[in-house]
Amino acid sequence: MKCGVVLFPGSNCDHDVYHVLKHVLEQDVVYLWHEETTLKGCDFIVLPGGWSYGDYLRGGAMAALSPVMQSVREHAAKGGPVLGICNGFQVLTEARLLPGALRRNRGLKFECRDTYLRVERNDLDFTSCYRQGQVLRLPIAHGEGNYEHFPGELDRLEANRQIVFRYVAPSGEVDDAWNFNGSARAIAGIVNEAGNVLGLMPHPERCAEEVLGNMDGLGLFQGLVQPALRLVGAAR
Amino acid sequence: MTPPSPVSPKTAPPAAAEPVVTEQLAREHGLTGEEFARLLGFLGRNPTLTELGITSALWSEHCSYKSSKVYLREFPTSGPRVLQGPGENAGVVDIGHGWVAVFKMESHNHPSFIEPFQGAATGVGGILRDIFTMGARPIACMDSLSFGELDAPRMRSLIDGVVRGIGTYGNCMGIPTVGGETRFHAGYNQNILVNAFALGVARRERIFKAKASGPGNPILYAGSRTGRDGIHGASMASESFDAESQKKKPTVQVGDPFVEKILLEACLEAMRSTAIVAIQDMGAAGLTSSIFEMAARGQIGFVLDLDKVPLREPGLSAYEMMLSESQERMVLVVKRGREEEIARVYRKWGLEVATVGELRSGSRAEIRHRGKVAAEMPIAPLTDDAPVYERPVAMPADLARRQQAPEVPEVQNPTATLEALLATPELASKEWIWRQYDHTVRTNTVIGPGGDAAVLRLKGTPSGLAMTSDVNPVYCGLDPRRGGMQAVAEAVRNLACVGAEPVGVTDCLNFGNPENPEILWQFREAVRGISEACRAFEVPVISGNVSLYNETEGRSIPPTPTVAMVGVIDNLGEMPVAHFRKAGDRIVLLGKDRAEFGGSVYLRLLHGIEQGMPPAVDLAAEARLARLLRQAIAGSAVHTAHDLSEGGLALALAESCIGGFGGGNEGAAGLGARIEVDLTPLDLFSETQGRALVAVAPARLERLMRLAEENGVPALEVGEVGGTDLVIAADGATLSASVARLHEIWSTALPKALGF
Amino acid sequence: MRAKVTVYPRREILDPQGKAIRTALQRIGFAEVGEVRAGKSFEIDLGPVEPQAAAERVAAMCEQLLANTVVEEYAIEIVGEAPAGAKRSADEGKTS
Amino acid sequence: MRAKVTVYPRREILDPQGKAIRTALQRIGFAEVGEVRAGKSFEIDLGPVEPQAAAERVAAMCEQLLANTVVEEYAIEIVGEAPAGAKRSADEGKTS
Ligand SMILES: Nc1ncnc2c1ncn2[C@@H]1O[C@H](COP(=O)(O)OP(=O)(O)O)[C@@H](O)[C@H]1O
Ligand SMILES: [Mg+2]
Repeated sequence: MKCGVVLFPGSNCDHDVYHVLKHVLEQDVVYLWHEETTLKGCDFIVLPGGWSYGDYLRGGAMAALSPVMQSVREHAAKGGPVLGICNGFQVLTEARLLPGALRRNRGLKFECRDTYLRVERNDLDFTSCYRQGQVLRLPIAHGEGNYEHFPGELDRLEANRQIVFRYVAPSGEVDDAWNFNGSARAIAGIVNEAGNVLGLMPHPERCAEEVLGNMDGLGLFQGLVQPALRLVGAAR
Repeated sequence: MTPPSPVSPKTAPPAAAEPVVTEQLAREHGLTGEEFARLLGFLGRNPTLTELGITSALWSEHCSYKSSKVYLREFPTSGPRVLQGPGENAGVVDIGHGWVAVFKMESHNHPSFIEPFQGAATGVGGILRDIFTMGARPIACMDSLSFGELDAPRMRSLIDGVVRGIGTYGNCMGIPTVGGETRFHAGYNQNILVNAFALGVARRERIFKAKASGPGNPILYAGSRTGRDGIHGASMASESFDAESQKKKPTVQVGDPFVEKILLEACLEAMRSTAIVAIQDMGAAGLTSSIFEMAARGQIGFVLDLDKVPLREPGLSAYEMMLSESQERMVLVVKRGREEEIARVYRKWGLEVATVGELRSGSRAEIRHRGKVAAEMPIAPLTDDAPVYERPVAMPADLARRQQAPEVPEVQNPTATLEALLATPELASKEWIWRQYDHTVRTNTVIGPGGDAAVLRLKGTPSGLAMTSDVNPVYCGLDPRRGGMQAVAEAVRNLACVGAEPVGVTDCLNFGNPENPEILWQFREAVRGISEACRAFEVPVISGNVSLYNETEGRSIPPTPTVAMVGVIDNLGEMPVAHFRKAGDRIVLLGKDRAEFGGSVYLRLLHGIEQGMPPAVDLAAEARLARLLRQAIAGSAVHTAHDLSEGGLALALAESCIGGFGGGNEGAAGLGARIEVDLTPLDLFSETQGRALVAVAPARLERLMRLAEENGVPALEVGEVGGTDLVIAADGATLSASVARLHEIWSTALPKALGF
Repeated sequence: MRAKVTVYPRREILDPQGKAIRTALQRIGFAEVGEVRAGKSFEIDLGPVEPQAAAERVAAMCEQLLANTVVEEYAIEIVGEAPAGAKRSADEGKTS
Repeated sequence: MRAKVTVYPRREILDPQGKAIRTALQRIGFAEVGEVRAGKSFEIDLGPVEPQAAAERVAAMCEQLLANTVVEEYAIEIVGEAPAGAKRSADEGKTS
């Protein structure tokens, strides 16, 4: 599968995602410069983390307006898979490809730490290598990851099963003490209604290799690029 | 550009509206009478204001090292792995597999005290530029922070600002901050220290230098525009003649990490071409130091046309442009005719680039502005032949008294004593700080903050890099030589605890006023201690930085020679951690206690006594311990390794129990230990050096003991990992506490004390 | 013309920063402080342009970039050329 | 009384945010945009108090907490009780 990693000035997790796709999963990967107007025939688009354009106004606000995002929009409209990680998630919300907004962490401080995520649904390609309800350990590193939306809209997300990952305690229970950025409904990651655009704040690419002591993030990429590995009998 | 016709120095006219330079004005610029005479001497005329500014910058302690040079020569700076020692933007060592590590540490103390957020941020920005200037991609930062007492004026906001500044800059750049140190001591109430370390990696053959060469080669300027940032002399000197300038306060340098990030990418991309002859970042004293130093290294002259320099606001004088410390700027020397090839790269990244001058044969600098010659000077007398002083030194008058062995109060209740120590900001968890630093970006972090040394894997190789930063200013204050040795020894120990072999040292020597003989004595002794230890461990000093005049109202900081050491792990096997991992593991204490309390945290934090000789440093024994640890870990026989430092055995055991608390791992509920030692309750807090704790599976115990014997390291099995309590049975009293409680005290103490 | 824009979190949305500042102000002795809203402000030079047209352009800037209308609301004020000199003291401030 | 406070970087000091926003606005077609300054704004409820006294209190808040006067300057406006209703459109905005 041909993968494209979008590169905005200020992206800084681009190499990390590229490394996992290229050297861990041995996929065909290219970088897509923010001024590109095509996706070079990529099937799978990743918006990596970082501080695109400095993120001076709001995370992702300026990147959402860059030329390449027009192509990403069209790709998504055609049902092509798009994954936004951290700043990439912010870009997707600012571009209105995903609902809601990511605001400053509850504690108003940057938080770098491991979090525990519960897989709320594994009937998406993205999560097809995880078990329903499986608890993953994924690191976060952000200052603006506090997911916000209006109560009514949050209810809609629940109803549409658009909430894919929630921050939980290691036991798997939702627990405010483990929701470090204060996200509404402990939301760590959501998907669009069509199910092909996923955004999450934690960093799967940072825990996809044995040497780093944690492989929990690898499945998220495998689900897309290695369909053979999808769990059989997953509730789909 | 076409070089303007040379003018003879005699006829160099002072730019309009500039004051005539007098000895008085020179003194306000920090030049002594002799230094001013020296300037007049080689100039053969009165300097222009710009020339005075340039001279004051290049002859400043910061640029010239005039008080410290003679002592720094004592450092061992060479070795089989060293590709570049001190003298370039950063040092370079070979780390195998065709890779080199490029690293350096630098201080940003004064700016951080004025404006903590920007001061610390631009400190990180500066050290990162030093690294990528060499052609290396930065992959890790560390920060060594020295703060005053929390209740000292402004201290809490200083701490908050510094930590946010370091975090914001590194996080935005996407470079993990993987380690550091934080201390609190009244000696820093009016002079905090912010020392930033950065490390980059590059292919062996892709290293760039800042040595200008090739007459006629153009000089390029790339990055942010020049503003009136950080020009202190400027406003001072201007007021006398410029009504406008009354308003111009010396302005704080503001960092733009986003620009630095694209500058980093643009530089690394430009460096793939063969058009770059030399490249240098603009740090302290901006254009002046960068261009003069490049020219001096290449023993070549240059002409600079300031009208070509991109400005942020109109109307900067030549003086201001030459001294501006605007951030995120680079100077390049490019092969003639290939400017565009390089410029195109910077423009692609959205950066400004301009040709601002060119190299010229000869040895003189000519700086033109608005059609006039603002400066025309020989380069060597300002750089290589700058003044060097051998100032008087004197052992502090009160030293003998302070070194007298103090009365050491007995420990009544070891549990209470341990809990009291864990509750001090000094020894409590620094998590509140390093949580604000992205320490996992770039996906190399195998061990991040919280252990003895940070460990990064080296992508594409089986190897890893380890790094640590250490110094104990209290020890240094009581005996700077021993303190210097101890800093190096602890660094070696911290690296050994992750199985790493030291390959190089960078240092940041923070001291008071060198014109005070007692301070300079401290400096000399500390440097000798570091040199002696580095020789013993065969670790070269490959870069460093000196920060003097850390003094307020005659009160100097404690001598603080920060030592940052980098090590290599040939094969990243199963890594040990500093905390207990498995119930049933056998705990072995390596090294022997000698009941040493001089400068200990027990005396200082619990009894207000800062007296006595600091613990002795047996370099040979330390070397044996380090070798043993490396051998044991290489055989991946070790689950836990943690060295003993401040607070001695009790603290080390507590840290090893607490470390695994929380999360989903086995230690989640707190993994305790049962210990039995033939020590008094007081001895549990002795800070004898050369010791470490190791925990291994029972089956591996015998091998460990045999290795210890072979290496001549005293080893004693002292207990077993397990349970939810830490229980230490000592002579006459037992220390006993639940890990949960210890963790609660240790992890909440700092945020509580800060009130955040 | 110049535009002064302020952007605030919409009232239905939590404003943790405003809450934090209120607490901090009260802790350092400003007990009278009630609700605090924390937002952003921008001053934008627009060159020569009619006030009405200017307001429309700036509204577009807000919709497209300056504000995230999902969670933020904005207010625009168009002012004349008078350069907004540094205002340091309360008194001067009031006159603005 | 309520206070409206705006805090901006001092003019001679680099304003990376303003610079970035200006570039972004121009890139998305607002070519007319000149200098942009980016700052913070606060709305503070003060309860019943004399305007003059209010202004002095708020100036103190700025000096102590809201602004970092080493790098920032602030301006204060004291307004009456009228609740600042949500302002979404440019026109309403202008009337504020
Ligand atoms: N300012 C800081 N930045 C990052 N990490 C820090 C900082 N201060 C302390 N730490 C981390 O806390 C741990 C304990 O620090 P320290 O007590 O100095 O270790 P040691 O005594 O082994 O040298 C270290 O692993 C260090 O990485
Ligand atoms: Mg240690």
